[in-house]
Parts: sequence; structure tokens; C-alpha cells
Amino acid sequence: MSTAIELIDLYKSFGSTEIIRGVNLAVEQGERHAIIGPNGAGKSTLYNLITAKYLPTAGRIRLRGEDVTGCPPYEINRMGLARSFQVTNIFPRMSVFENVRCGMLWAMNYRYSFWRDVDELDDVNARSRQVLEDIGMTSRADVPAGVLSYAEQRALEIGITIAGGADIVLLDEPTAGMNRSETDHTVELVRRITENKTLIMVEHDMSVVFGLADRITVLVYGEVIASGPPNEIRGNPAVREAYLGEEVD
Amino acid sequence: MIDRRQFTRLAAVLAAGLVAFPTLAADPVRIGFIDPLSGPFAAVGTSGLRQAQFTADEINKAGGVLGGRKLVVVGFDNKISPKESLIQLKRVIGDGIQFIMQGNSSGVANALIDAVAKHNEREPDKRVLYLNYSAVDPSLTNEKCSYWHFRFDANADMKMNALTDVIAANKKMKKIYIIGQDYSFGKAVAAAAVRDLSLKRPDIEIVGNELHPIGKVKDFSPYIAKIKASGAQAVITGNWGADMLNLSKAASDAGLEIPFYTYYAAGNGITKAIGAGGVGKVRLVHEGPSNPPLTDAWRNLEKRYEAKYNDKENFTQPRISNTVHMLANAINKAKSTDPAKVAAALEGMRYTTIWGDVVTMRASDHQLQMPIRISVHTNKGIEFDMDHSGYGLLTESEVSAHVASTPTTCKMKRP
Amino acid sequence: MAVANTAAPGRSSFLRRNAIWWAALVLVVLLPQVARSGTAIAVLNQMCIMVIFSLSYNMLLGQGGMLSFGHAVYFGLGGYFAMHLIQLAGGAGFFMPLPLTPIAGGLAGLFFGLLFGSFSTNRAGTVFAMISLGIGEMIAASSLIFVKFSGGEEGITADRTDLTPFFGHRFGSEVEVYYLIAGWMMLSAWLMYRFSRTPLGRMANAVRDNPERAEFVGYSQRRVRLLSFMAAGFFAGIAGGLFALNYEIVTEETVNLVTSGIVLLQAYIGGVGFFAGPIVGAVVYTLLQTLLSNYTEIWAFYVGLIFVATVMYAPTGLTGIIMMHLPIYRVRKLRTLALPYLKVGVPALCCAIGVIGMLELLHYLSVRAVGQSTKRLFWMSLNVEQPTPWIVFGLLAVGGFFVARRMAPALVAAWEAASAQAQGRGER
Amino acid sequence: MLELIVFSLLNGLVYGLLLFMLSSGLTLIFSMMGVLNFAHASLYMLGAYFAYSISAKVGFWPGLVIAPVLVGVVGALIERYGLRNVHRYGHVAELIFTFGIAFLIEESIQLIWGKQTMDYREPEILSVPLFTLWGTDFPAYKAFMLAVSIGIFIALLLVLTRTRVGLIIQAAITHPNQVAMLGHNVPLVFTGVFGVGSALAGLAGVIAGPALGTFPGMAAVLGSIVFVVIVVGGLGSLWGAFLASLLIGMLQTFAVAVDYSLEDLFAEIGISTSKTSALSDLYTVTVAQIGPILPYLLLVLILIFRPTGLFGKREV
Repeated sequence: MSTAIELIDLYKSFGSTEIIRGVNLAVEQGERHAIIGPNGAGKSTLYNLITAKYLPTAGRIRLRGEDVTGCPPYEINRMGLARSFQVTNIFPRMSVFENVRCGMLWAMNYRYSFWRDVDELDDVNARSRQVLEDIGMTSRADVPAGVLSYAEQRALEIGITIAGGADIVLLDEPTAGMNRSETDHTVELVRRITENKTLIMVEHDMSVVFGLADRITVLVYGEVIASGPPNEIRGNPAVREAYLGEEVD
Repeated sequence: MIDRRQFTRLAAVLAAGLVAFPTLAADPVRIGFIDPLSGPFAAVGTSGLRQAQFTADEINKAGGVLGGRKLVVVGFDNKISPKESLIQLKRVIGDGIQFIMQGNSSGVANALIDAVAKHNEREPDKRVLYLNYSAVDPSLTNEKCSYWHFRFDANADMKMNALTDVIAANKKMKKIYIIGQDYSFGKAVAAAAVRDLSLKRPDIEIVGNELHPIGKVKDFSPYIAKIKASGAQAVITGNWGADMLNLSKAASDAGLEIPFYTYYAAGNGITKAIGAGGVGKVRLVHEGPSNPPLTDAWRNLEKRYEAKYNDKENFTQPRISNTVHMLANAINKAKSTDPAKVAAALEGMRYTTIWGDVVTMRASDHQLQMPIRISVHTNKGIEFDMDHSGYGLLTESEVSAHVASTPTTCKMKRP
Repeated sequence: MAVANTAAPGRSSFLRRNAIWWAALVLVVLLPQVARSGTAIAVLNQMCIMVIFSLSYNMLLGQGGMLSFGHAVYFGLGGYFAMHLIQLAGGAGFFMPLPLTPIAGGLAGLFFGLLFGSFSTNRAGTVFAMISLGIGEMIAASSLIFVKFSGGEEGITADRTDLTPFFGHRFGSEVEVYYLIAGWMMLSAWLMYRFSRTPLGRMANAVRDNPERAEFVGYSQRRVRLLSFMAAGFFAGIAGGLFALNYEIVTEETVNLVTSGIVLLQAYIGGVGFFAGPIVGAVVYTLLQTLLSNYTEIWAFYVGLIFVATVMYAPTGLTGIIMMHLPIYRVRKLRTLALPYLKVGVPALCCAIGVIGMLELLHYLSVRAVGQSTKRLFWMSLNVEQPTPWIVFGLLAVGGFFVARRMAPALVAAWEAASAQAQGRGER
Repeated sequence: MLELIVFSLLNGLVYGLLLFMLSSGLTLIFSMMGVLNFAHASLYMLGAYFAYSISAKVGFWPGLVIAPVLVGVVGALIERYGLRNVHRYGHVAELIFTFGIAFLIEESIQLIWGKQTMDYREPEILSVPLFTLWGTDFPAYKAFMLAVSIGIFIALLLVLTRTRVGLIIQAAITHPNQVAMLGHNVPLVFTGVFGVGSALAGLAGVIAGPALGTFPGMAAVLGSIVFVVIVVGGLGSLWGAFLASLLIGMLQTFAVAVDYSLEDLFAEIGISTSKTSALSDLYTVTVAQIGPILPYLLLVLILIFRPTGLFGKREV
């Protein structure tokens, strides 16, 4: 297997505060990788560094071996990396269907086309319907995204993320704020849609993490203290200490 | 988009609105007065409109035209803009009005003369006649002349000729500053001044020849400082309206007390702004007499007009009286309001003004041939002051119509 | 036609969509037969030009989320270039039929859209608004200074009939020009509608809604905005070209801030959230400007009032208000609203009459000549020096306001009931 | 030459400080509330008209005090009953709203006072020359304008640095999102700042009315320039606004005095130019003629090369 994403000596400071302090991490292709850590460990910052929302202070980021440090988000996306957001980030005034469709226009090679009618792009529309089916929102296709319920918006968020068919998917706390059954539903959804893809997710809910991830990286105060398969992490004393005796199960 | 039903409904509303336009009502003879009624030149435009309406009322009181039809002057605000003037012209034409009057800004006049000519050619059954009472760019009766345009004021060249005669007579005068508004009239004044001075007094140095944006400069102090620094002994300016008002304000604030040779430095607040500082220094070239009034008829007219407006207004543009009267005479002579017939009647028409001058509408270029006067701003010997300020204009010299006349290059296309 | 922004994909059939365009075409062709007076044609011409201009403006504000205070730059520069082409072709006599000249305007708009858009579309929102204002002022001021190009204060003029005849037409008469302008309007409107339905058009919506998200689905927000901006510039230029050939004059005012402000006013009053919004806005504004101004000098004040009221109480504009009733209309419940509307509408009308009356009297006080004291208003002669008209109008205004306010909750309730039914039906 | 420089400096100072009176309020409002108040210059105009009406009844001096207070009240009302309701639709809607208000104020003024220039004059006592230098008078009224502007500048400085309210406002400028956490009545502070900013604009109108004319277009004359000032100075920076005001004031005054064009420059270095070329306007116009473009050119250049403005910390 080859490496999907590689982080080399990554640093990030905001002002004088150093948040990420020399992270080295490699995620293999096809792997489901979770990044966990206590509050303030820098998970979100790391996530945003990988997806090019933030620029690292030092260090390199490689996407399938290619150096992408400093590339704008849209270029990263065009290279086959898609991300979701922790705070729901959809196109509120457009319909659910349109949201999903916008997620794939570039990937389907329609780019800045200003002569084709979107309603006549059969491949795009078929695929959009498929994605809606996948996230279970076919019946809500025509509803403006802004009026969806929270859980629906989260699902749509994932729908937009996967719409372009990127083979590296980054999810930021996909189950945040959900109740048990919604969470189970989402885990199933994530499992299904990331089949044969590389998944990197930041997650709080340990049941989700251990249910989904092939490998887990534990981040504490901007440094990786452990990285390995779930079993190994579960038994790692340093991790247990970091979580201050919290039950890691 | 909206659906079909709404479209039809919209169409119905639209159509109803458009059909309801007032259509031609034949009874009164209407004159569309297209001039600035808002903006920096509103004061000049509205006072012109009042004078035109006043004159029309006088004519109506004496029986109107064509044996009883009344003259009605309708104001159309062109905001001093050539573009807006053409939009208003379309309105005027759409309303079935056959005569338009305009005077402020030669820029507007250049647009109107062109548009009227085009319109009259394209729609000969809806012709209009353009009576220009005050736009004095010489080209309007020279290279741009039109059969459908008549000018009732002396053009900038005629006026400059008279002004420079006065300047040339002053042997001590060596340095002159020219300042004007940046458009055709300001440029025409500057060109005429340079040309006339170089002919009459080649020894006079033009120490400044400046154009400023029209209607936009509120504080002329920087310009005054510049004039002062240039060492000029006199200023020539064609400024009018707010631009003349603000220029004289800044000059009097800065204590610049050199002579000003002007076209329009009186009335509409300007006389008041010049005040004591300009006595014996500010001169202006114009058509009619302010003081002494020359005839009792003129004296009475001034009195009636000032009484009507509580002494706040003066009949500042006697040429408007000529314009409306000559139109009335021409309509009567043609026995018709058909613009083509009225135009024919106007050509070569002689008219004795209320203050006793005899003027002629030259047929070759439609430029009124008229005497010109140079007056000085003063408070002595004034029967009619302006702006209720105690100051007014006293006629100093007079150039007869024959002397004031300039040749024309007009090659008129006649229908 | 479906709402452009939230339209259901593939739902409204191709045929039905086109039916509305055909209907519009028929309307446009027949209008001059109904309204024949010169003024009416002049108004229609102005209206059609404004429709294109407003639609192009909405490509920025409504569809792209860019609030521009300088859209007249592209309108005016388009006008200047088209006018230069007309002058040039008229003088040199080369082949150039008049109907093609607006393209020169469009290309000029496109070019300057690229030029100014290249640095002004980096951001949306307030920043974009400010830069657009600066560019607008700069171009307006320049157009008075670079006289060789713009003709200065006087602008530039040309004779449109000098050009190559177009199938025998020289476009001397207003009606011929109307058909030329209306043809361009239909074409431009259709193209702009099409544009809103293309991948780029959809992504312009996406960038408006959420620029960050758009970046993470592969689109550069700057590029999307720049391309929309150029397209808007192109159509504004077309409108400017039509302006040039209609009025045969282009001056500084076609590029200045006032024109930019008017187009914002039109689009917003009509409703920026809908494709048809700016059309409604342009039609309503032009009618107010040309008809209302025959009756009152302070028509612009009323337009201002309508605008501010729209911003505060009906941000979806006139079209939004119409669209709100569409679902209710579909379930045939509009009738249940009639009485509540009447109960609010009549007192509201009284209030409006009162307010208008007072405003007109107030205005009359400032403009009347000495000794005049009677104002003709609402087919009555009123003496402004008497207290009676003031009291009556004051009572109408205050009374109408309070009665309307008391009746309003009933209307809201009725409306909610009706729309609940409409929704219930919609979900079934 | 020296007199031209001295008087241009004085005129530029008068104009620049007047701009500052407007831009200080605008930049305070923008930095605290994120609202770019399009109607700011309209409030300035309103100040002049109020003062005109008051001065016609009771004289110039009462107008100098009453008119700004009235404008401040109008501003506070606009904030309380208009802007606050529109706030939920976002900053763009707020900007559109203030644009509408600007339009409405201009039309209201024409409705009430008509379209003509008002005869609003300085008081007799100030309509005399203050001093005469090289034969040119410097009017006392301009000195008075200078004094008022400087007084306002000092007062503003003292309020912002020495008072509790000032400290809150400063905190709000640097950390716009955190004022609420300080436990202050934020809406009240907003209304207050908007009112005071409007009153400053009104005061500027009161003193500018007699000098620059009181007419319905007076807002449009300064409106956009004030925007230029706050962007060039740097949003949120009062010092920036101050210096940019002076810069623009000087720029516009001095430009008038310079009759050079590119053509003259070319001639100096020995390049001859053709008068007939279509582009000849580009090099034959003088600096004096392009004066009106300069502020906007400056704005565009600043936005391209230094988006934070001269002294701002926040990018616009």
C-alpha cells in the first residue's frame, strides 16, 4: 500500500501560542484513520492544516507523495481530497439536491462551464440522486438546505463531501451533537460510503472511533503521543494518562 | 420567473398605464422649458422659468396668440445634463408640445440642436422648434447651425468682442487670468478671449487659462490663491450660476480686488455675494439695460415682476422676454403653430424690445442681431438693485447691433 | 417559471419553461400595438434597457452575493464604446448594421469586468462594495476629464441612421428601435437565465451562500466571482450599447454613482432572490419614474420609501411577496385571504393617503410661489394655510395606521393557516 | 510661490479637518458594528439644513449647538429602529439599508427645503478677514472651522483615552466580538456611538454649510471621499483616519495649483508627444484637472498594494 497523506514535522502557531508542535504522521491508502485527543490537543487545527484551511508555520504536507504545502483548498480538493466541517457548512439557500450537485461539478469535469444546462447533465444528476439515496435524503431533495434539521444537515454535509468521489475523505466530528440512534445511523453511513477509500476523521465519541477506525492517532498538546491499531491504543498507558483516567473503551 | 397568469396580469396593468398617457390637447400653445430645475444650477433655471411664465402671462393678459389661445410654459428638469435633456425632449415630443425653450449650458444646447434636427427629419409630422434664449456657444449658429434652432442672445464671440474692447482701452492692463467651466461654453469663452486679446492687445500676457469642473467646485479658494499668485491684474470668466456665485464668494473672502470681466455675474444671489468688494470692479456683458431702465414699459415690467415675488426676484434675463414675445409674434404672423411655418416667420423678423432696442433674427444663421451693453456692479445710480442687496448693474457702454454683429460660417440645411 | 435558486432539478418540463418565454415574446411584440403614443414607446424602450441592466446587476447581487455600488461603470463604458462604433461606422461607412453595435458595448463591459474584477472580486461583502464604489467614482470622474474619449460634460453623440440598413431598416422611428431593443432584451434575458442554470451559475450561488465550502468542493471563489462579474459586465455593456443607440448620446451620467444606485434600487425592490425580480423591479421603477413623475414632484421620495420598506420588511422584494402567495394560490385558498387583506388594506390605504397628503402639502409649502396657497391634490383644491387639510390627512394617517395594525394579526393568522394547508398538500 | 504654498496648506488643512470630523464617526461606527454607514454624509447634509433653519430663526450660534444634537438623535433613531432590525440579515443588508436611508434623506431634504441652494451664511462676526498675508485675506470663518475641528479632535482623543466609555469603545474596536462578554449593554453602546458619530457628521455639516454651500447634492460631494479616507487610513484606526483626512485634503487642494501634465514631464526629459493621438488626453491633462480622480486612484492602489490601509491592522 502507498501513502495517502504524509505530515512531516508540522508546526502551527497562532501568535506566540504553538498549537501543533512537530507532528509526523502517515496515513496509508484505504485506511480508516481517526485522530483523537483531549480538548485543546490541537485536533481541529491539525485537521485544518491537512485540508489547507490553515497554512502551517513550518513542515510539509504530502498528498500521495506530492508536496501540497501552501496550496489553496480548491487545488487540494481537485487532487482528490474532500473534507467535512465540524460546524455545519452547507449552501443554505440552495436545495438539498443542488448542494450535492455542487459538490461534484468540478470532479465531474464541468468546471467553470457557462454553456451547459445543469438540468441536462444526465451523469451529474444521476449521480446526485445516487448520493442522496446513499445519505438517505431522496425525499428531501427539493427542500432548501437551510431549513433542514440538524441531523439532516450533518448528513447533507457528508453528502457534499463525498459527492465528488474523492478517494481521501476527511470528516470532522461527523456525529457531534447527535443522539445514540442518529450516531449509529451515521456510523453506518460513514462505513458504507468510505468503502475502499481513505478516511481521516477527528472524533470525540470513542465508540465511533473504535467502531470505525483501522488506526488511531492520539494527539496531546500538539504532539502525537501514540499511533497504532485500536487494540494497541486501548492498552497504551500514555494514552490512558492523557485522558486522566477516563475510561477508554 | 413568474408564471403565465402573472405575466398576462402584468401586461394588462402595463398596457393600461401606457394607454392612459395624456394625449395632445390642442387648446393652449405649450412651450416645453427644458432647463436645470434642480442641482447647482437650479437657481438660474427656475428663475428663467419664472421669467418665461411671467412673459407668457403678460402676453395672455393681452389676448394670447392666434386670437385667444393661451401660451403655457411647462418646466422640464434636465438637471443640466445633456442626456437628461434628450430624455425630457422625448417626453416633450411625446406630450405633443411643439416648442422648446432652453438656455442654460451650451453642452445641453449642442445635444438638443442635434436631437431636434434628427427628430424633425425622422418624424416630419411631429416637428419641434428649439428656441435658445441663452446658450451662447458660437458654434450653434456657425458650424452646427440648424434650421430648427433660433438663438435670442448674443453669442460668446459677440460678447467677448465687446468685453475685450473695454479691456483693450485700459493701457495699464498687462496680465489677464482666464478661468471658466470645463465644457463647450467655457472653452469658447477662453478661445475667444485669447483670440481677441492677441488681436487687440498683443502686449497683454495671459497668465492663466484655467478650466474647472462645472458645478462641482464648492470652494474656489485654491483657484483664487492661484490667480493671486499669478500676479493677474484682471480676470475674465464666463462662469454662471453656482460657479459664479462661489467664485465671487471666494474672491471676496480672500480680498482679491482686481477687476472681473464676466458674462453672468449678477442676480440669483451673485450680486449679493459680490457686495461692496466688487463695486466698480466687476463688469458684465449682457443684452438689456438694468439701470437706467430706458423705457417706462421696462420699468413697469421690472416693478410688477419684483412685486410678484416679494422683491426676492429680479427680471434678470430680459432676453427671455424677447424670446417669448418673438415666438408669439411669429405664431401670429404664421397663423399657425406648425413649427415649420413659425420658423419661416421668425426668419428675418424685426422686433422692438420692451426697452426700445430694435433686434433682427438673421435668417442665414438664426442668430439674433442685437445691441450689447457692458455694465458695472455698483450701488450708485441704481434704480433697480438685485438680490435686494442695494447693489445692481449700471450700464457703462453700449455696442450697437450693427457693430456687435459677427459673420457666420453657417451653411444651413433647409427643409 | 421556477425560482432560479431553489428550482427542482428536471422537474419543470422543458416545454413548460419555454412556454413562458414564448408568452413573454408575444407580449413584447404586441405591446407597441397596444400602447402607440410616442411617450409610451419611449417608456417601453427605457424599460427594456433597464430590464437588461437590472438582470445583469442581479448576476452580482442576487446570484453572486456581490453588492456593487459601481455597476454603471460597465453600462456606461459599454455605451461609450458602442457609440464610438456607431460614430466610426457612420463616418467611415463600413458594413455595420445597428443591431450589432450593442455587442461592442458588451465586449467593452466584459473587458472592463476582467480588468477591474481582477482585483476587486478577491472578497465579497462590504469590501467588494467599497472597492466598487471607488472604481465607480474614479471612472465617473475620469469620464469628465478624458474628453477625447468621452466628450466631457457634453458626452458623445452619433446618428444611428447613418449605419448600414438592416433588412431595409434604418431605425429612424422609435418603434423600429423598440423592436431592436426588445429583441436584445429577450435574447439577453434568456442568456442570463441560461447562465444561472449552468455549472458556473450554480457555483456562483454556492459561493454566495458559502465561499469556504465552495473552495472545498474544488472551486476557487475568486475565479467564480470574477467570471460572474465579467458576465455581468458583458450584459451591462449590452444594455449600455442599447442606451447609446436609443438616446444617441452617452454622457458621464451613464457611468456615475446615481445610475449605479438606481440599478441597485430596481433590483432590490423587485427582489434579488428571484430571476424575475429585477425584471419586475425595472418595470415598476420605470413606471414610477415616468408616470408618477407626471403627478408629483416628489416621486423619488416615494421610491426611496418603498426601497427602505423593502429592505426592512420584505427583503425578498415584490417578487418575493408574489411568490409567497403562489403555494396558497395553487391549493385555491387565495380566497380565504381576501377578507383579511381587505381589512388591513383599506385602513392601510387610508394611512397611505394621509401620509402622501401631508408630504405633498409639506412639499408645496416649500416650492409655492408668493401668494399661492391652493394645492391640487387627489382631485381636490386644498388650501395649505387652512388647518383642515392637515388635520384630515393627519387623522387619516394615524387612524389608518392603528386600524391596520389592529387588523394585521388576523391577516397573519389567515395567511399562516392557508400556507399551512398549502404545505400539507405539498408534502403529500 | 510661497504664498500659494501657504494658502494651499491652510485650505488643505481646513478641508482635511472637515473630512476628519466626518470620517472619525464613520470609522468608529464601522470598527465597532461592522456597519459601513452609507448615510453618513447625508447626516452631514442634514446638519447643514437643520442649522440653516435654526439660524434663520434664532441665529448661527444656537444652530451650532442644536443642529448636531438633532442630527445625533436622528442617527440614534436610525440605529435603534432601523439598523438593528436589519442586522439579522447581515452586513450587506445593513449596507443596502443605509444606502436607502441616504437616498431617503436626500429626497426628504428636497421635499422639505426644495432643490435650490440655501442661503445659509456665516455669522457677521466671522465674515471678516482674520489676517492678511502677501495681500491675500484669510477669512475668520475658515479659522473658526479649523478651531472647531481641532477642538473636536482633542475632545475625541480625551474621551477615548481618559474615560470609561472611551476604554469600552477602544476594546470594542480591537476585539469587536468580545465586548458583549465584558458585560456592557452593547446595544446601548452601539446606539450611543452611532448617535455621537452622526452628531459629529452633523456638526461638520453645520460648519461646512456656509463655506461649501447648503444644497441637496452636498452629501454626494463628500460621501465617497469619506469612504476613501477611512479605507486609506486603515479601518478602525482613528489616527489613520486623521492622517488620511489631511492627506486627501492636501492632495485635492494642492492638485489645483499644479498645472503640469505628463507632456510637460516628457518635454523636460526630451520626449516629444503627438497632440493628435486618440490617447493624447492621457498626457495632456494637467494635475489640476485630474485632481478629482486622485483620491479614488489612491483608494484603488491602496486596496491592491496595502489592503490594511496606511495604519490599519485589519485587512479591509
